[in-house]
Amino acid sequence: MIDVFALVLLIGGCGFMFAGTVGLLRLPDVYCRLHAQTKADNLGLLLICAALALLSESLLAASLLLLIWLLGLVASTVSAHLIARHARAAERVDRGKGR
Amino acid sequence: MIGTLAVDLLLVSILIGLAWQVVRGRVLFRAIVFFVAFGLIMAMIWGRLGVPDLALAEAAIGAGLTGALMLGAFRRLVEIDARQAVSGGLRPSPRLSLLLSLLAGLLVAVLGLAGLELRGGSGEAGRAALDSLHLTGLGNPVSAVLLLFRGLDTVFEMLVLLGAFLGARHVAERDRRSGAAIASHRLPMVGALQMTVVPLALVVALHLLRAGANDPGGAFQAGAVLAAGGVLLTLTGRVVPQAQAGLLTRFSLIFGTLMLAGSGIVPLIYGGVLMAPPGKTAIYAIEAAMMVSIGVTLSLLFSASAGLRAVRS
Amino acid sequence: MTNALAGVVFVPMAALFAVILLPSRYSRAVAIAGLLLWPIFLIPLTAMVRAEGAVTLALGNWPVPLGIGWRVDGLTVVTLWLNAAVALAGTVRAAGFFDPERHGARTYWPLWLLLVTATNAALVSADLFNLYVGLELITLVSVALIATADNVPALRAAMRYLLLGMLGSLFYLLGVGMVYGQTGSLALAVPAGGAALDSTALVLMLTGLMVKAAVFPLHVWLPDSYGQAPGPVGALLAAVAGKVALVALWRIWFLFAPDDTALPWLIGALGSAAVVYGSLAAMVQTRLKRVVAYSSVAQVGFLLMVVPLASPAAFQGAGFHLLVHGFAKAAMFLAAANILIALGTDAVGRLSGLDKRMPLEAFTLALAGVTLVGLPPTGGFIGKWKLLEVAWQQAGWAWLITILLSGLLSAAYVFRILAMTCFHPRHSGSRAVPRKPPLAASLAALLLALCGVVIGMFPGPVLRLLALAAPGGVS
Amino acid sequence: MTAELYVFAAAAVFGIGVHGLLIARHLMRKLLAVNLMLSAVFLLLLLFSTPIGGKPDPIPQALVLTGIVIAVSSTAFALALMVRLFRLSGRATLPRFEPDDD
Repeated sequence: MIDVFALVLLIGGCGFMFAGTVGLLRLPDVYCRLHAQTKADNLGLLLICAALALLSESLLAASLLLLIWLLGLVASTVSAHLIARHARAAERVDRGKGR
Repeated sequence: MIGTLAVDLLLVSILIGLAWQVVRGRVLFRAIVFFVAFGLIMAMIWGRLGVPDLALAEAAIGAGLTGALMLGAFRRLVEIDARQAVSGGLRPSPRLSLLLSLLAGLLVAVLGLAGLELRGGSGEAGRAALDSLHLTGLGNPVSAVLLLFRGLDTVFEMLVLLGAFLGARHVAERDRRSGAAIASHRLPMVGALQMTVVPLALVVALHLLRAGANDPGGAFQAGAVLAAGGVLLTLTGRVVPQAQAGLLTRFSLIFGTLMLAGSGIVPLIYGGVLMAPPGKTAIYAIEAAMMVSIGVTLSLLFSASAGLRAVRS
Repeated sequence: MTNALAGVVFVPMAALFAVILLPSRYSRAVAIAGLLLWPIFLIPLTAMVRAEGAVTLALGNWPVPLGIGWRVDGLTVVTLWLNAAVALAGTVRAAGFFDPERHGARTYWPLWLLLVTATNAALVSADLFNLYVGLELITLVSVALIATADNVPALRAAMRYLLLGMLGSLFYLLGVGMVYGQTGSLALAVPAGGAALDSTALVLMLTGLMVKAAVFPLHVWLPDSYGQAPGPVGALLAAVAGKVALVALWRIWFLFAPDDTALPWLIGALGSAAVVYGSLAAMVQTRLKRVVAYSSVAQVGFLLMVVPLASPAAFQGAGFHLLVHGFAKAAMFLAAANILIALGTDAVGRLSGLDKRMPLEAFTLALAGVTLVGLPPTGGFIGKWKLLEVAWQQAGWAWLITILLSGLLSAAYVFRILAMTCFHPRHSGSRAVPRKPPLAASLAALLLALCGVVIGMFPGPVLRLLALAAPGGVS
Repeated sequence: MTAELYVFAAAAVFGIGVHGLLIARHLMRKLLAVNLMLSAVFLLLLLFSTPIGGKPDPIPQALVLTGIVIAVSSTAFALALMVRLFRLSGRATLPRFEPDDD
């Protein structure tokens, strides 16, 4: 029963990851790509971590997986923020040049 | 069986594809990023081959720190002269070099297969290491080899790191950058990142250090994680490069080597054996000292400076 | 015995730590103290080797395939003495010019001591992988020391050296991996059971070492590196640190050489080519330091003759030549660097009248030059004579011709310099020496050159030591 | 089977590294290429040893770990050298090798 549930979560996680990657490759500009990448991947990572936590044998392993997800969250949030910030600044510079 | 083969094939093809991108990608910056990805795939391959110690080292040192060092150097080039920094990319029409590299690849393939044929040796030293493991009090044979059986290698490996730092410092010394790093640690998001990641890096490093005695991990991996924290602090301008190093910094550069070599020499005073194995507590102390040295040296290598000073926020 | 051996490696290392920790005004004094202290440990070691032959030690008492072994034989002792002398002379020379408050003193002295430590450690190591780590350290520190010259040609030379050195170690490491796979041991000793080593692994290791030892045609990094390095650095690299890879090559060859291949011929041919190419190139160089650097290419080729001539007597001769050449070459580098600083140039064409302007340097160049050529009574004669004898006995005519050629060609480039410095009518330039080197700096070079001559007059003890160093220990 | 597969992977990466070394002018590219070759050699180093009791031999693991640290040290120093060279000469490339350039 748990196995089936975990499998569903895994497949769902992979689906979100896949969607995020497609978004990264196909969407038109930086902001959209960031949007797709971070949101979809965070969810995908959560589902995969959850699936692995269900399959794991100890509480320690499960909490480590939670930690992994949280770290992923921190990393993607900050990097998305910084990239967006940089893109905005670059835009402003470009506009200032009268482009 | 088919499943693992599929995983192997997938890893290998990604590895080769990334290597190709590192070499042939048009944009230098991207080539570096691809190299980091290459390192991560290498780490997965080490894991796949059943050597988690190397997986950790590759991820932390081979991919993480080498990548950070390369990106840092790249940024410095761009700061000096953005246009020249990326000029002189690839030679055009590399037909001859393709042929040569094909030959080199074939040669290595033949060598590699010959090497596979040759093995079947007993692995005498490896067997001896596993047999003597119980004498050391350690559970991880790789740590035992690094610290005890082949401790002298590790002493000189630490000296290589020190030499690289001294050399880098010497050439960078007359090269004080004009602008300091952007103090991005004042941005709320980056500040929050620091508050989370730096303490966590410390915790992870200590965990790796403690685990190294019996499980995958050890001073090198821990030191690299510690250095990652140092790199983050440097990048965000939380610490700034200094032209002169205080006694504490200089001491931490050699702390690990001093402890490792010192523990090897001290027995001589009592008429003992050179590089005799220390007790388990001493091993932890030595490893901790090595972690500090590795972390400090790698952080300083990244900032290419003699020392670092914290900036009050 | 353990104490003496430990002192050889760990005393320079301790001096290195002290230099890093103490305030920089003590750096020079501590460096000199360390370099005076460690040779003291060489005295009992030498006595022991003379009494007992090769001395071995298993570190940590781990039985050898598991742990790392050290091994000291006559050749090691001789090379260690050479390292002691050249490092000390180089230190005196550097200290004479070095302003301790100058930028870089904080890094120069530690690097210098690191080079001495690494050289000693690599020389006593009897383990293939430990040797790799030692050679990597030597390469890295050598490159760092060359880069201390801090100008574009020096940095380019350093970069080229580093890249090629990394490639060389790649091959060596691959060979070591094969050896371990085959024998399960990394010891630099005949594999248990006497099984022959796979020749692929041997060739890989030799290739790597040939890059590091600058064997023609893998020498391309050498002339620029040695030519651009600061004087003492060039001296130590050319005399000892750069020769460690060659010594390792000898040892590996004599331990693992296959019986019936064309390999010795090939290596001998490379050596002959190096002798001819290096000497000819030395003849046409316009700068003194580069003449000396190209002469190193030729001398490495000459020292390779021991591979095809494989015999204890040839080994003895080559070891002797290594020592004498080290003295002469270091002396020439130091003298050339003194001239460069004093006159602001070391262009060969500007050296006329040097015997009047800088008599000590001119004398040093003459003595060292004659030693390199191999004229009696200098030490250069004895090594060459030994090798000639062996070549004659073995009817190795090709090698005989190479050895003779080596003498003749080196005479050509040495006498070109001497003719310019001593016999060339002084051109209108004044006698003035813009920046006279300190007396200690001149004497350091002269003493090294004298060592090369004196050893030729009293070769007995050294030859006896080297006779104990029968190839790789299998006498 | 797995070992052979990874030997081929190492050979391919090594060949690509050689290719990179030959076609690259920028020193950073050359360093990247050398690092690829080093990775290939490390992989082979482990593959050349015989597993003991089903587990990889610890000795080559330690050797590779040492090798990785040496590689990162050399790379770090080479990068510093490159930056200094760039500062002084304005080029991050080495001129074509000329034996007699002064």
